[in-house]
Amino acid sequence: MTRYNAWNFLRQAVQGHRGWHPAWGAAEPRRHYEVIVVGGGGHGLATAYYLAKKHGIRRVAVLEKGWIGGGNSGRNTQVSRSNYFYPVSSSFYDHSLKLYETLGRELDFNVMLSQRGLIVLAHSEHELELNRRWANAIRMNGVDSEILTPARIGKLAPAINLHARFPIVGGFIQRRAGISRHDAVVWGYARAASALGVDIVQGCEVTGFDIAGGRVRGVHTSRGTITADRVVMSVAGHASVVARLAGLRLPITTMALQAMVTEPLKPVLDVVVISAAIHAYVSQSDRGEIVIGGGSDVYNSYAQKGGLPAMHTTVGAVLELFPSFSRLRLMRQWAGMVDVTPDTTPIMGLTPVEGLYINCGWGTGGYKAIPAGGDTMADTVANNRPHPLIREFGLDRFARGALVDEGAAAGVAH
Amino acid sequence: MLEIVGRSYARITSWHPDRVTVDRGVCLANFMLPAAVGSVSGTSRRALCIGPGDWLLMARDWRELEADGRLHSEASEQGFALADLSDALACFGVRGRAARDVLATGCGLDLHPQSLPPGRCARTRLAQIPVVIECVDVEDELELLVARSYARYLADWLADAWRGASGATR
Amino acid sequence: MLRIPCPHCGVRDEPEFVFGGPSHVERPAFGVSDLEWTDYLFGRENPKGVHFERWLHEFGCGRWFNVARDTVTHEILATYRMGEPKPALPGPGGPDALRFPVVRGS
Amino acid sequence: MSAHGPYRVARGGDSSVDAALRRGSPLPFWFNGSACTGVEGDTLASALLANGVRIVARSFKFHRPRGVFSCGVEEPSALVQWGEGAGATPSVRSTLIRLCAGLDARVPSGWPSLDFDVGRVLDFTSPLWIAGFYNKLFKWPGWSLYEPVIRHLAGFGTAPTGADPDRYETRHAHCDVLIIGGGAAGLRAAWEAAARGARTILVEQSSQLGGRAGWDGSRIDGQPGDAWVRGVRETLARARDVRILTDTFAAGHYGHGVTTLVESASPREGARPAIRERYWIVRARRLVIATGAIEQPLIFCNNDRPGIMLAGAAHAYLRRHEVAIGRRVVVATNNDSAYATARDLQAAGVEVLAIADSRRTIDAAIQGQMGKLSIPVLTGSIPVDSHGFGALSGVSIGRLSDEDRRVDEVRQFSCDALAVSGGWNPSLALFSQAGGKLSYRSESRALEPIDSPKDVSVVGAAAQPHAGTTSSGVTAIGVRISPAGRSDRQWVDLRHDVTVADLELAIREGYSSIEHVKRYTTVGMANDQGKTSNIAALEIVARLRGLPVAQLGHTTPRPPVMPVTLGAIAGRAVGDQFAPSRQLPLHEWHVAHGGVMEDFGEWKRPTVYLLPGESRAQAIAREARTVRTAAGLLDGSSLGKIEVRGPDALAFLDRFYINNLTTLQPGRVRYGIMLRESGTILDDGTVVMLAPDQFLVTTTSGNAGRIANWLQEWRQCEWPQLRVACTPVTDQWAVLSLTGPCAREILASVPTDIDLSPEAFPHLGVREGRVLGIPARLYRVSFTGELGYEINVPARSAPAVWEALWNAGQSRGIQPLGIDALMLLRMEKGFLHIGTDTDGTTVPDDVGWGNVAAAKAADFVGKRSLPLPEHVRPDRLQLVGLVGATDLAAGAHLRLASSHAATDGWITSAGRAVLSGEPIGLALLRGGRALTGASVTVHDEGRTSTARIVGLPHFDSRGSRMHA
Ligand SMILES: Cc1cc2nc3c(=O)[nH]c(=O)nc-3n(C[C@H](O)[C@H](O)[C@H](O)COP(=O)(O)OP(=O)(O)OC[C@H]3O[C@@H](n4cnc5c(N)ncnc54)[C@H](O)[C@@H]3O)c2cc1C
Ligand SMILES: NC(=O)c1ccc[n+]([C@@H]2O[C@H](COP(=O)([O-])OP(=O)(O)OC[C@H]3O[C@@H](n4cnc5c(N)ncnc54)[C@H](O)[C@@H]3O)[C@@H](O)[C@H]2O)c1
Ligand SMILES: Cc1cc2nc3c(=O)[nH]c(=O)nc-3n(C[C@H](O)[C@H](O)[C@H](O)COP(=O)(O)O)c2cc1C
Ligand SMILES: [Zn+2]
Repeated sequence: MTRYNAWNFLRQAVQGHRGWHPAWGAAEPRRHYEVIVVGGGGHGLATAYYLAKKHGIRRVAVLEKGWIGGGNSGRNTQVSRSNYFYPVSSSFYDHSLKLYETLGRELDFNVMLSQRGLIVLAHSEHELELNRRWANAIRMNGVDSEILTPARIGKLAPAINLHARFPIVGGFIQRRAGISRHDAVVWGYARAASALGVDIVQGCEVTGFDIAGGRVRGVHTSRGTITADRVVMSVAGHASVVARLAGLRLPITTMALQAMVTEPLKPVLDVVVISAAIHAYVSQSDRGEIVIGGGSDVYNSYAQKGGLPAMHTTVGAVLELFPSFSRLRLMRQWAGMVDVTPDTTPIMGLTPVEGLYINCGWGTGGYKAIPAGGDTMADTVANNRPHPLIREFGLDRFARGALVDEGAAAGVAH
Repeated sequence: MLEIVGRSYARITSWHPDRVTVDRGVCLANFMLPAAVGSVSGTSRRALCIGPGDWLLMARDWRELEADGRLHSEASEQGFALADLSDALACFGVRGRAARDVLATGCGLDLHPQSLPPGRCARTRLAQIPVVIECVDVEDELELLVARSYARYLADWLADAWRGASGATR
Repeated sequence: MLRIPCPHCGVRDEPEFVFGGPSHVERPAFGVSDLEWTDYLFGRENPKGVHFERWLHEFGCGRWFNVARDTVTHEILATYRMGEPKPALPGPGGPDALRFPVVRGS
Repeated sequence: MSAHGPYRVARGGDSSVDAALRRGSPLPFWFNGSACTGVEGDTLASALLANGVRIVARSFKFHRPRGVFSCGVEEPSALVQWGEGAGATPSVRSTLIRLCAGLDARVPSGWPSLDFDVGRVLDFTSPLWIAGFYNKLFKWPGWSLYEPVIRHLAGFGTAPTGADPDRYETRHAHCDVLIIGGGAAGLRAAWEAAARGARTILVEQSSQLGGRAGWDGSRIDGQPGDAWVRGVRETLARARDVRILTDTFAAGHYGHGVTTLVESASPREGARPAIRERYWIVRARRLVIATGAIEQPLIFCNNDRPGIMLAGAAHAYLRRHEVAIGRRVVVATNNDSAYATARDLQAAGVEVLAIADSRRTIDAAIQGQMGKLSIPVLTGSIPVDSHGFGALSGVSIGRLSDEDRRVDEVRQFSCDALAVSGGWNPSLALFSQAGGKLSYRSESRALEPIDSPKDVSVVGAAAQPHAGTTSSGVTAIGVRISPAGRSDRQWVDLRHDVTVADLELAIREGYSSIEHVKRYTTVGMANDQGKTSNIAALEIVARLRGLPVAQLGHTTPRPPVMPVTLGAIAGRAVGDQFAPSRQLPLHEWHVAHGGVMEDFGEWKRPTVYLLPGESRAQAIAREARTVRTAAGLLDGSSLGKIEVRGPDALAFLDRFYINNLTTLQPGRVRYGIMLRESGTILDDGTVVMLAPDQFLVTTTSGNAGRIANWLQEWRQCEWPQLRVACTPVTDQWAVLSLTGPCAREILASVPTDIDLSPEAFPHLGVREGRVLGIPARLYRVSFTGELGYEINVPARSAPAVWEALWNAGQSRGIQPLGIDALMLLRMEKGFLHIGTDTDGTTVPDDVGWGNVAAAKAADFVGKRSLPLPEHVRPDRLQLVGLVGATDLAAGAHLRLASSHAATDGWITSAGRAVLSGEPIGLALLRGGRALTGASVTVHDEGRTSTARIVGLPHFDSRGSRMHA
């Protein structure tokens, strides 16, 4: 692997960039692996990477039915934050953000993490109190947060309209939060995993599991049967479909969540802005598009396209916050299939089938969790017990009623 | 656009599970309650079917509506809940050739006279709020019934919509 | 945008309706185990294909009713009143997809 | 040539040209600060070409000079910005701007000037800006160092600086047939639909119907194209239920027959249009796609120079605007369509030096025609390079050999324009969004429709891109990519400056799926969404991977087809109309008396009434004190109210509340709590029993609609056998809440037939009667802890009753009560506020209602969830009272002395005790009920203080005041 640095880059530039190697090997699946990871999204690839890197398990394959990153990891709005309400969430997501902070160098791939700060807006006194509760919770969890007056918000985001139909009465900021480049995260993990010997098999759909005596023995795929000692399901929107192949019924609803971008412009917005009350979040990408997200369509959908009403609500909300964006033009809209749990907290860990592990339920907010998701899943698989950070995220919590209801507590989930 | 004031309204809802969908019309205190959702019976004292087993009644005043208490007694005898909504609803008349076009700036219902001819009504969504639209006597005459607390919002919305109707894009 | 044929009002736009989740889910008797009860609360079929679900025509007749919808194409294969049985649907992705043996996770 | 620009030609070709042009009315305009003149009917692009302005833009990465490349939506280069301040509009395609006098267009790139841009140095370091360079670089010391520079270099144009001065509107529509595209094919479809009497809408994005047939000189049904178009237009204008929308483009298809359109006003000098853009949402039974095709470029070295233009565009500028794209022109093509361009240019007096055609054989008739015009045809030839520092000064044409893999025999032509045609690709984005499938066909080198969904059809050039132009015999389209020259100088995506070398690198590095290629190189991701680059990219990637093109699939043509103004999408739902608002029956009174009206969901409610010179905190304290000492009057009309009637009404309601309702008597009211099935608290409110079969349920203001739906859901779906009807009556009844020790005296001094004595009308009693002669329902309930009456009167009578109470109360010190003071009073009394003292995880026991729920034998919604292990843990968060050493703030967190947890709970409500001024609050605290008397540390924004845990309520624990 040629390292990515200025020296190598210049050398290549002089030679017309002809000497670069494939970022990841194009692999034909082998007959057997120690671990098979189903799903080549960020979580699956990161799991494979950490298995190889931290646990020395290198006979690992990532099976992706399409192209890696073609799921939600390649279609999200790139927001990373760790301002969660409950300590169990907060410590997990802050672990993730910390991994993000050094990820570019760790993977030798610039993921363009931009810790530009993220503001959560409050539109009423009541919401402000909830924000204060939330912001204080974050601090108690050892994560940075700062309550803002409307004037401060106006300074940080001059284009914002404080006197909207639902006026902005305050908010809070997590300064370490921000955005990074989603495709780069996917490719960076793939390249680093591949360099450690992981097979990345694209165009390989898992169609069934080989389960005998309550233990997983392998998977059936569109490219034949592959045996494995352990299997991780990391398929986000398809979690219910794939889990059902193993006889499991999940507490998951798959919905379409859309996002959109305007035509690119010169910098006008230097922070990420979220309004939970009117369902919109906005940032500007490094290429200059205004990246807009909102609420999901609230019914089951595997369509990978969003509905018109949700788009209208979102655009309306963005213009309430930023009236000067009215003359900008929408360039593209798309959607992903998000795997929503009843408590908006992920499902990670062991399953009733021995050797089969699950990582799903990220809903609208699992991009920020990719490094920690991969790290803790790899550890869980290697040691066959949940990593301490994800003990509360197990599938078994539902039967106990032990929900970690971030949505109910904080009212936001991205 | 004008607000029509002074009328009395009531809502009649069947509490019978088997009558939730009433197949034939019902007669209460001389009100013919039509069975089909969207149909209207009567003229100034009239009944609008807004759902299965669910009607809005209106009349010039409460006495006319109530028919000397007959409505109340006949309703409870036959298994219908009667609620006085005279103070709960506001009514706007929207008239003229542009009426349907004005409403079409905020309502996804098919407002073509074929679909909403005189003597028909529809409960639907206009300007993000629930309304009952009724085409009264002639094609160009529509009435909107809306919860009173929204009246001011809807009046402003309609006024603004009319302003837009006078200016085409070109 | 979904255009949903309400059994009482005819075809209307999606924003007139409220989605109510899967239909034909039976509420278990009070005495069931925690596992069965929480499966009723949280377990979801979430099929890729035909989904039987209920909707409320909030901005219209105020009725809840059933819809059979393909979750991939959003094609609405049937709507029927509350209390009526599931219709038989032709073609792949129909009831077959739901005949899969369901083992509950814990 | 003419005064309207040096490149304006005499009326060219035959007289059938429907030139949009009316000579004689010159229009002065500004381009980048220089004065120019065009004529009516011009687009900005045609006027610039007429004026000989060649360089109209600088490219995104390399700052290379660029010229007008097309004449339509596909334009990748000639984007401008116009307007200033709040009215600024970035990234407008100059090919779509209808010229008007005084237009001031600017190109926000190029420094010091567009013609001489120092940024051009980047072009000479182009290998540094290869695809994905940012992934390989800038990791040290950190991206944050480089990011501002990269951000600054990227992007194009500047955002407006204020609220949009223009107005937009939504328009809903329904039809039987919606036809997209007003060319010959679309017109014919509209004509047929109209003849069948169908409700028809025809949409054309340009200002003129007819499409290419309107000007290209073709004949339809034996008539000249433009005459045929006029005829059909007139027929359609007479038809009933046919709507023709020009200047309107179809933006996206959203399933279930729903298509969105954007109709634009034409710009007029000075004046703002009444509506700038109208956003149509059309529901159509049938969709006809007649969107035509978009011409594709040829790929060769330096194929991006100003002066190189699509041949069809060159033809259109000539025939529609009487503008020649140059004086000495070379034409290069891989299909028949460009020959008409050559022919008409020649006829207009432009020197056509040669036509290069990448096919080895061409149609004999065309060959003959060109021979007659003495235009040399170089078959089997393709441009390999272009020359010139700024604009084009020459091209090199090479002869293809070795099965198009090499060129030999390169010839130079010195020319000022090159018209290129790489064949036509159908515009099928809408078709694809409507569920249609596309596949690459090698004969046409285009993505063609292969599988139409029912109710969608494709006609005209959109179905068969080359049908109209390929006359006979030769149907295949020749190669469009030159095999010679440096790949890093061959542009694929002009807008994003993506070259063949970028694609090569992507494939070399294993980004081999076309989706990876797109994301790695950003080909097709710019403003034009690859309208002139996606097809070439597919072909190049297929060649590099050694696969048939069709096997690669294609990227997804997402909405919108062309960028849509955000304001148009929002329509009028901005500002006050962003969301509906509801007014209380006494709205005016509140405003007139200093009420600060704030948002509570859709409702506007008075939070506090400010007296002159008073702070908010002072006012709240004053109002609250008045309630404890005299009386306050509150407009509680927004409370949700649902009438529940029928023989089974009581049984029905009993299934929702954790309280046992079966013991409720007529004339009594009871407070109750409702749960979700998961056992968490959904809402609270009162149940009023008016008669054995008649109840009134109240809900919190924000939840009224949700609870009404909730009741209906259970009624209709789960318990259809129950005989009960629910009717929302929130708006019928105003609720005037009179509360305080003087409440009875005040009410008694207003004429009423109700016996108010405590014996006749005790706490939690309900009486119907008359107040001021108005029929009223009175409930003795209290949310403040004081004696209280909720006086329910029909909404229209509310002002009269309110005034009467107000006047009657004057002598006793009555004051209006706002929500904030109410919240303080109820907090002091330990009454719950759902959503403040509870969240989506709170179960009844957490807030002290566990025993009530446990005592109820009958089933109710949520009951089965209460004994789940998690819900009975002793260390759950429990509601307690707090007394602070200093002021407490809602949202502060708590930590117990011995605790290792990050947090042990938080303050849900806080304030100062109304009479004593002591800091008090309510909190959810881990295992809190067992800790009365202990102290906790309070953490708020890094500051800490202490508080003591106390039992509830803080005030009048015996309840004697409200029972008074
Ligand atoms: C519009 C949008 C905006 C979002 N914004 C944010 C945000 O701002 N911040 C944030 O943190 N999160 C955000 N998210 C959520 C985030 O994108 C996801 O939670 C995250 O990407 C999930 O990663 P994953 O690896 O689990 O899933 P994915 O990236 O979806 O990967 C799953 C993969 O599994 C593959 N697969 C499925 N079935 C099979 C099979 N049978 N065999 C083989 N492979 C299979 C799929 O093809 C897919 O590639 C957003 C999501 C969307 C849709
Ligand atoms: N079909 C016929 O009857 C017939 C007969 C003889 C010749 N022809 C020739 O065939 C050729 C093709 O005709 P055609 O009508 O298919 O194509 P065309 O290019 O002439 O017309 C397509 C029209 O669709 C419009 N359009 C494209 N996308 C749009 C969108 N998203 N929204 C709104 N409008 C959009 C374009 O502005 C254009 O006017 C022409 O040269 C014509 O002369 C056709
Ligand atoms: C943060 C972000 C920025 C994007 N910016 C662009 C863009 O500038 N141009 C573009 O065409 N698409 C952009 N996209 C959208 C992608 O083209 C694409 O729509 C998305 O990855 C979903 O894939 P699909 O549309 O092919 O299904 C962006 C996507 C994301 C997540
Ligand atoms: Zn209905």
